Amino acid sequence: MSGQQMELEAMADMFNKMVDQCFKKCVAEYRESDLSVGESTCVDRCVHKYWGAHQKVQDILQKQMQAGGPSARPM
Amino acid sequence: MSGQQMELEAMADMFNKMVDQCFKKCVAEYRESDLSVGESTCVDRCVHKYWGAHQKVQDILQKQMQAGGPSARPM
Amino acid sequence: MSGQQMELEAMADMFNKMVDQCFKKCVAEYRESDLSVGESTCVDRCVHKYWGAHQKVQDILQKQMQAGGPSARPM
Amino acid sequence: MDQDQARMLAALEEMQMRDSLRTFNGLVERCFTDCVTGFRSKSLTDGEDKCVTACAEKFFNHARRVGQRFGELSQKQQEDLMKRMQPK
Amino acid sequence: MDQDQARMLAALEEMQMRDSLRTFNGLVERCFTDCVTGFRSKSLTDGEDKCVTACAEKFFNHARRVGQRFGELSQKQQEDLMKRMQPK
Amino acid sequence: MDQDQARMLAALEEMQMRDSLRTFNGLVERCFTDCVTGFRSKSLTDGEDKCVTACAEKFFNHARRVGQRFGELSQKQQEDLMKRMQPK
Repeated sequence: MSGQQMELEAMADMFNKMVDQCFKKCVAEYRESDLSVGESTCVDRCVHKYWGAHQKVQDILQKQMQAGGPSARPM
Repeated sequence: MSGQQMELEAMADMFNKMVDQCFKKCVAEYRESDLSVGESTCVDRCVHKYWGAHQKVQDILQKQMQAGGPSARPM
Repeated sequence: MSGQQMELEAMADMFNKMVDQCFKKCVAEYRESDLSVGESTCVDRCVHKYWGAHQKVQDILQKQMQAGGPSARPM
Repeated sequence: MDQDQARMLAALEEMQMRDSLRTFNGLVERCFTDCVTGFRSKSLTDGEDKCVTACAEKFFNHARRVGQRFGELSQKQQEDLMKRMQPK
Repeated sequence: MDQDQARMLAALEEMQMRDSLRTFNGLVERCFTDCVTGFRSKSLTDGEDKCVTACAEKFFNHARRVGQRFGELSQKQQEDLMKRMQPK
Repeated sequence: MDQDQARMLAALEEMQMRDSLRTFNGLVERCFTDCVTGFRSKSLTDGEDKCVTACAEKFFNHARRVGQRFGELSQKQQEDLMKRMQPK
């Protein structure tokens, strides 16, 4: 249960960071409250790229762990 | 109880962000440890404006909820 | 117990901020995955300086408390 | 629905609530950062007021869109996982 | 004072403590960011030392002032709420 | 090992796990910020892919090094504390 809850917290944290990053990268001005066509497309791609970067870093982490590298956290 | 606790956590988070934002916007250099008259005035106004922005965004959120718009969080 | 746990959380938070700050200050580009000699030296010094700043601010906080100054948090 | 499931659901609801409040506070900070740059008065100027309003509404639209895309990617990941788990 | 109130107070104290530690860590980060920019030595230089000291003291003064204004606004909000709740 | 110690250890493990996930998410954000700047496609370009890979690997190496230095400083602090506590 606790492990599942942490996974959910991490997912929520990742979602929040994604929202923030893609807003910074794709939404430039606030003259209108609707996203323009260009901004909408940018946001969609940004979400995909962020997801892709997240997957890639997970893969790298797993490789490093399998190579027996010590944890990045102090013991 | 739990709802009240969350309200308090949110308020504390908002306070911390306000402290940080107003420090960035109003305090420019560290030659002295006291706030100058100009910095003090700026900080007072910054707190009022941050509070005002917070209220305004709450109003907007309530309007959007009443209009039946779906939640900003994925379900 | 709870006080000890909070100390650990604060220490973990401080560690994370240190990791982030020193990465920003010392690691400039990503052509290679290994830290260069210059980057490694910079990181070591950065950690020492961050630790030193942390100690110094703790000392200042204690002095302010002993001087009877009111808490920085609203009551 | 047994006690474990009930507890899990309550924890989930609590977390979504916390997350919503965090997103909200982050939005206020973001829009304040971008819209409010002068401090000659205590009240938001007309320009700042309009900017914060548009920023907030735009952020909600943005977060909703991100949520939809995120949901699609999560679902696809779940489906891919199921396929790999399926016996041949 | 019953058990519920005692638990609530303990939770409040715990949260204020956590919040103070968070504010403290944020302050260290802020002052480090602004004051420490060279890494030719392990120790803080005289200039950095003075800068961090002034930054920290100034931040405490600042946070205290923000706290006072924040308290005033919170109190006013509570009073306004009471007035609206009051029977005519 | 009694119940209190067991509970303390479990809390510690939970916190280290949470902290690792937080560090991980922070790393993804950092590398995304620095490496991904164009949105003409949904997939990472070759250049972005390489940049994110190098950034992540470099961050792990960096975090490991920070962890080692941090551990040394923590240990030294503990030893200094012991010496001061020691009876003369």
